[in-house]
Amino acid sequence: MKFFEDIDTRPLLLVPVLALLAWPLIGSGSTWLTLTVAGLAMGMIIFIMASGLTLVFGLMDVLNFGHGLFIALGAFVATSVLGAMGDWTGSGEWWRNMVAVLPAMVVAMAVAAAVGLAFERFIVRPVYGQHLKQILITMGGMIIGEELIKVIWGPQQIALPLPEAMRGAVLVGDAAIEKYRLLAVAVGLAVFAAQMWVLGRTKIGLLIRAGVQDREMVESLGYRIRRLFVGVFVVGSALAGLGGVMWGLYQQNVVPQMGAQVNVLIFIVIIIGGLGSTGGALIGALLVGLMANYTGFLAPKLALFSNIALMAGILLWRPQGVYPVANR
Amino acid sequence: MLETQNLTVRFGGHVAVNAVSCCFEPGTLTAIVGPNGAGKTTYFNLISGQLPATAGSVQLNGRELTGLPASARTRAGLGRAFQLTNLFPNLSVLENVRLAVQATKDGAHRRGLNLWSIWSDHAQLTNRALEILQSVSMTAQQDSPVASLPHGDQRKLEVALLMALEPSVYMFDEPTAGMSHDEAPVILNLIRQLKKDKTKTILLVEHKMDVVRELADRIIVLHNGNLVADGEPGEVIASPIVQEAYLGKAREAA
Amino acid sequence: QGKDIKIAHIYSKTGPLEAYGKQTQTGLMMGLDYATGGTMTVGGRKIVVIEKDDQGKPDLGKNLLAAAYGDDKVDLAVGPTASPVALAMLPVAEEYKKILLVEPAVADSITGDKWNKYIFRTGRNSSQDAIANAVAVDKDGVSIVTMAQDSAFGRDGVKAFKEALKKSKLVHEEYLPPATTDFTAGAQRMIDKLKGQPGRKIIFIIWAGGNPFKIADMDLKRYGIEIATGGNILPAMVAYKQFPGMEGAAYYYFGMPKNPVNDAMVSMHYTQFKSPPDFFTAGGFSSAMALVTALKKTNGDTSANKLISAMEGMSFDTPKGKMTFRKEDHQAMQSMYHFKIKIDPAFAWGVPELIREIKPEEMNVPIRNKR
Amino acid sequence: MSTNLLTLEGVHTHIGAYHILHGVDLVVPRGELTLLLGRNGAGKTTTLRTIMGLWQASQGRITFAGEDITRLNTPAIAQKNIAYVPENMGIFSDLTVKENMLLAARNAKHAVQMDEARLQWIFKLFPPVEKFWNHPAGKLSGGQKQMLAVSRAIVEPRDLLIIDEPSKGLAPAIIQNMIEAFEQLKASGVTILLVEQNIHFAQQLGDTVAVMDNGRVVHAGSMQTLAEDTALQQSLLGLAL
Amino acid sequence: MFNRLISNDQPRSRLLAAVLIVILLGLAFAPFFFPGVKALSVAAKVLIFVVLVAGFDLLLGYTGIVSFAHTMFFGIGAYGIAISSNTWGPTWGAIGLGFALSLALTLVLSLAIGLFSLRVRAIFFAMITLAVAAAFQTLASQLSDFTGGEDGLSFKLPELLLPSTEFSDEPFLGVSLDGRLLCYYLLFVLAVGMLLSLLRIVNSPFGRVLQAIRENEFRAEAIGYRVVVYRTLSSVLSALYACVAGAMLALWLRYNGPDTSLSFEIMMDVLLIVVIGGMGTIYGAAIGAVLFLLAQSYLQDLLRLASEASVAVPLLSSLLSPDRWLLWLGLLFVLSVYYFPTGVVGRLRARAALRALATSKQG
Ligand SMILES: Nc1ncnc2c1ncn2[C@@H]1O[C@H](COP(=O)(O)OP(=O)(O)OP(=O)(O)O)[C@@H](O)[C@H]1O
Ligand SMILES: Nc1ncnc2c1ncn2[C@@H]1O[C@H](COP(=O)(O)OP(=O)(O)OP(=O)(O)O)[C@@H](O)[C@H]1O
Ligand SMILES: [Mg+2]
Ligand SMILES: [Mg+2]
Repeated sequence: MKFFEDIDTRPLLLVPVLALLAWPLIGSGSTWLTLTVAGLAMGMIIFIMASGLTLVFGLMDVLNFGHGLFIALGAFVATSVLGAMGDWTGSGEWWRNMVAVLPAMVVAMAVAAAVGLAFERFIVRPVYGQHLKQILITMGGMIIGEELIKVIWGPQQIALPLPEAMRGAVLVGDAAIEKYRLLAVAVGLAVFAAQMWVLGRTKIGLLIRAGVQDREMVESLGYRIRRLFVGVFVVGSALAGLGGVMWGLYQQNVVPQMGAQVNVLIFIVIIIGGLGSTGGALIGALLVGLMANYTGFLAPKLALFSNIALMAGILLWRPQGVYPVANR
Repeated sequence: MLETQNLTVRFGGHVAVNAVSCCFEPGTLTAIVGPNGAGKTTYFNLISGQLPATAGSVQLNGRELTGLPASARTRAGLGRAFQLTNLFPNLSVLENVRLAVQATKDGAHRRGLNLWSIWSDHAQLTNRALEILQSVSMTAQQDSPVASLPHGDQRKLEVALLMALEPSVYMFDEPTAGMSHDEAPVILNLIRQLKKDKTKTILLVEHKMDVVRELADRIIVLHNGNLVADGEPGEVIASPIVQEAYLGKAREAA
Repeated sequence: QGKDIKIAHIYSKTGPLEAYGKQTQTGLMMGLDYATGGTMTVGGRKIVVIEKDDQGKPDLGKNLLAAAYGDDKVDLAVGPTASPVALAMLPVAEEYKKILLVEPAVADSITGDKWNKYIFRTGRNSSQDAIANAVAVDKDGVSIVTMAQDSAFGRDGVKAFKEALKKSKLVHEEYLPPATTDFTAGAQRMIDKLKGQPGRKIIFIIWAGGNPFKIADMDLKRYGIEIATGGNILPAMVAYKQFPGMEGAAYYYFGMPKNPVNDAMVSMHYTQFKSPPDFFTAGGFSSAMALVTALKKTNGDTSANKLISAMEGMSFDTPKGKMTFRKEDHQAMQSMYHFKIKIDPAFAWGVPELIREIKPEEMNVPIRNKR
Repeated sequence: MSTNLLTLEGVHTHIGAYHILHGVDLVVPRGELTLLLGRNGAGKTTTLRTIMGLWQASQGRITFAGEDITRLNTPAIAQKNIAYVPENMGIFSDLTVKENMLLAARNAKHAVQMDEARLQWIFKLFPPVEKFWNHPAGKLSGGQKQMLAVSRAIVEPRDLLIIDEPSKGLAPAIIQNMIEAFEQLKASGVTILLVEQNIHFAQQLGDTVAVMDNGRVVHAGSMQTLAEDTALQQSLLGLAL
Repeated sequence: MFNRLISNDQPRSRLLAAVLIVILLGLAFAPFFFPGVKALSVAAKVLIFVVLVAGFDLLLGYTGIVSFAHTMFFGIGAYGIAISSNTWGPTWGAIGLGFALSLALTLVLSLAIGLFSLRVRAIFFAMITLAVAAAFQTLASQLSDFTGGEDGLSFKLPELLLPSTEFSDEPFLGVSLDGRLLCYYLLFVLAVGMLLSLLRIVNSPFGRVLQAIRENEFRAEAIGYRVVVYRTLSSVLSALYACVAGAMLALWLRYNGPDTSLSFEIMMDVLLIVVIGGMGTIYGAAIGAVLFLLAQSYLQDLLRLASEASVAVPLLSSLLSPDRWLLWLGLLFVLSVYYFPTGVVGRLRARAALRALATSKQG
């Protein structure tokens, strides 16, 4: 397939190389395995949260500082949905738990999408193409949204207990691999595959990138770019909602500020990825996840700065991220 | 005297300018012609420093310019007008020109690094800018923001900026493209005037053969990045390579 | 006299600690109501509470306190929610020579090296928390690893905890960045340290925000490792449901103290909100009790010197039983509660069952101000 | 059906506070090539943009194939099977040449669905389009970009081509190709509205001519009439053909 | 004469001139017009933010660089005073030394960042500064032995600036003449001086080049301006302004902590003030700072009144609750982008220009 021929494979090696470099430093094989699997899974959760932002930021060139809002929203919706399905989450059977989690995901995505629709209309639309104003107005939107979450759900933290069957770990020798992380990997891969398919096999990705550069020209070619932009924004918001559910279940509790808390992290991920490349964002997320675990184990003091150091290192190697998308 | 030696640039596998060695004497106008994509603009980019060369060197009056940034080359006396208009869109027409005047040797003392004087105290700069606008008959638009100018006027302003720099080498890249038939002569007159002052080196990229024929003292031809012909206008235009590769069937029309 | 007694309550009405601050305010108002027998007057003077929102920002809190003393002419102030805010406020009380009753900010240094004589605190300090927990888990043959935030709060807590341990063995101190969300690496280190140890193995957690209990998902049971921690607000104790049998020491849980003041508060709270009072409600209530007791002693006189001499060494009733302001550093000495988590389907959270009340006398809380 | 594919009646256009078009009347006969001439700033580009709905006419009426399109938005107008080449070429510089072409081919979902025969015809007219097929379009030379812009407009058959100064920056040989292309297109029944400064080009192609000045059409007629009347040329264009 | 003082940068709108004069007088006589601790704090904060924001405008409005690291320098300035007073005691020497050290650190860091800014794309640069600023804030709260960590540092100043120093027993016009008043006027003089000097800079030939770089960096380089040099200089200058503003903050508060001078929230406030006031105008900094800080400081009081008036309407009253003041602040962010695309200054100037056009047409 042509698609694979064009791929620059060097960034793909980053993840295994990092993992292998860490092995001798960590020493014990089982510890290494625990850390590596946990880091990769954490990367997947981060990727799900960031994937919507790569779409919106990378393709539409919208610096959406309000992305975290949709993450928080998704998580809060999940508390309500799962709270109403206590029987299903409390049961120890896999299928009953999944039946509870699936609607939570669907409803969270739907709510995030609906709010995204309004957000695009009232917050983002007037400022396409103007980064600075995007920053301000989406920050405003984020603040408003966070306050509204407090009005609806209250300012305190809400527990989001993980369904019974997803708790605990699978033991591989001496290494403990949490079950929930395995689920996260599955969901993350599904999101990744879907995005790659839509962007790689259809004209949508091209149209959006073209629309960012010269909106008038795309319209002159007969495409309703506005609708497409709305669509992408809505999808991006829905993905953030899904990310919120995953993140909330991981944390097992949610607070209104959670969106703001992950904002910087997901921006770092998509910068490493090259602003707008789905594959890049995945690599970025996995690297961030691994790096956090390895430094957390080897030198916890430095863990705080591991993301920044990682980003600086990557940008020194490739100043436009691992997969540069556009000259913006 | 401007000289390029073996000037080469490669983009991946594609050699856009291939070992071009050429000298340009003061007092002559050299026209550079060649098919689209022959490497004319790229050659200019290499000379004026917008692109780093893969190999080769650029010298002005014996001074080595290779490796210097574009701004330093401009200060050394290389002036350039761009093919695709490239101005300060939200500043006024006058301010555009004034900035170029300010960048000259006797601009605002030390070329704009003057933090503590007030710009409007430098009246001579404004006056000089107005003079230049006069010469391209654009004084009426002096306060309009550039973004609102029609295409043709933007092209004229592009030339005005070059004039304001007062370089010793003038490089024009299709200065009259998209200019109407009563506007183009204004620019062509300016170039003629420059020619009269026998100390300026002038390089002109132009596709309009009537213009080339009238103005050029010498023509060089680029083709696929190679310098393929160099000499008297009449001779070069008559050469088979120009007739076929460049003019094609347009022979009769031109 | 007849002039109103003005009290400023400066707390996080908004900001990350909004939920805590609101509990304090509820408790304060209920406490004033209870302590004055519903009259809201002491010594013939009416008590008026002015609320101010510090948003969790130290500079703002500092300005608000100055404005409260200077512009609103309050007689004394209560608050704030967060320790950094409290620390920024301390010099203001000294400048204006008026009382600041700290509740519920916990940092040791508030009644430690940053203290001045206008500062009193009804809330517990970090040391009290840590020492109580040490008393609760300290047994022969126990190996302990501490896990705390790498911040002043975490390090102070561990230090006090460590000093109070008498019998058990402290194997390792793990400090993690306060913003940690993935605890795998830290947990792995702690597992490595503990798994070879004989006897009972405990990870003691001092943490605020986040969810450090996730480490249980790494199947600590296979090495027989247990988790211990202090009390928390009810929503946070939902996570305790996963740890039946977990032990620790709490500042307050509504079901634990047995005294009339607590009974009154619990029933007042149920009537008003149809829910039990929480951690910080009790704190607010206690501060109200302290204020009214002191004002009764001075017969409504609010001059700082009178109040200070009335309050130093003063004992007063609170939902947590009797508290006493220690003369040296004005810290309220109070009971803590050794608990064990029990699962009760009637409650959304893990219910801490009282094992025993740790009386103030049992805790040797160091005096850290250089008075 | 009327013989005029496109008509403008008394069209006024404002850009911000500026009044640019002062009642433009223009007819574009079906199947012919109509030239719009005029000096810089006369309002040619503004007229084209107003037709495409990129600027709204504040007054007047624009009809295409008998239908009023004055108030339609740009995509709707383009979907009437109209192609537009703007003055600044509108190249998507981050996309490759192929991707640029693919976007212009509205009916094709993938690159392979583009009409192969038509592509070959374009490649022959404008060889660089083929040569740089997989290169980012932003890296093309000025003239190559111009070729790409025109290629995009003709990648699929359209009823009306609206083109703003296609010849600027093109080498003579290519201009010749373009003239041929337009002739072939015309022969296949396509109507063309062209703004052009290159008078040789204009002369060889134009069926009808409209000359603009100051936001109005000041002369309209056949190319032939203009070509024969030197006095008229002088007064309208400031030159003799 | 006056014209030269403002570097010939006239307000170009009579209303704007009037507003500026009102602000100047209001700040000059704030202690007398608006007595009270809170009012004076707000006025002092306006002074500090005028310097902070005007410096940022040099970078953003004039040079077109979006940086989120501005508060980092603000923090450095504030920590300079805080740490030095804390370690060496409340002496003028300590303050001077702390200030000098923080300026030096600012210079080095901003130089590094400025040089870096040319290596990467504008948007990457913005995001990188965001991360760097976040890292710096973390660092400040980690180095608790030095910076006091999350708790920050409360410190003392030389006697002269303390509220307890009374210069006269008699209050003057009802205001007691104490060290706090002196401190306020110190800030006032500093702020006015800094603002005038900045006006001078942006109206110099240098300032014009910055605008050219903002408009078209490529062309600015092509006509002979070394863009790297100008950008770096601009980012260094702007950082120094922020550093001074930080020092002013520390002097006024006698406290500093990570939340107070380094938080991302402040960065957002600064951005918003620039936009409300009008980018690339310097005067906008003053107007924006006044508007924003008044809104921020009194919004809760205002909402309290509003929610009391609307108790009858349940949902509205919960939205109008003073606890939800941030909601309205967020709305302010959104609305100011909607209705002031060119800021207050831009709006007033456009209005004046239209009027002039109308009268010149008539005349
Ligand atoms: N940055 C670049 N990367 C890759 N290829 C480039 C780059 N710049 C120019 N080229 C290629 O180099 C060749 C020469 O381009 P150049 O712009 O110099 O042509 P030109 O002679 O000026 O043509 P025209 O007459 O159309 O302006 C073209 O084929 C172009 O695609
Ligand atoms: N964005 C704008 N804002 C204000 N005025 C504008 C704007 N665009 C164009 N104009 C004005 O409209 C008039 C007509 O411009 P237009 O671009 O239509 O001319 P044109 O005939 O295409 O000229 P050219 O041959 O130079 O391309 C000019 O006077 C121009 O200044
Ligand atoms: Mg060229
Ligand atoms: Mg035009």
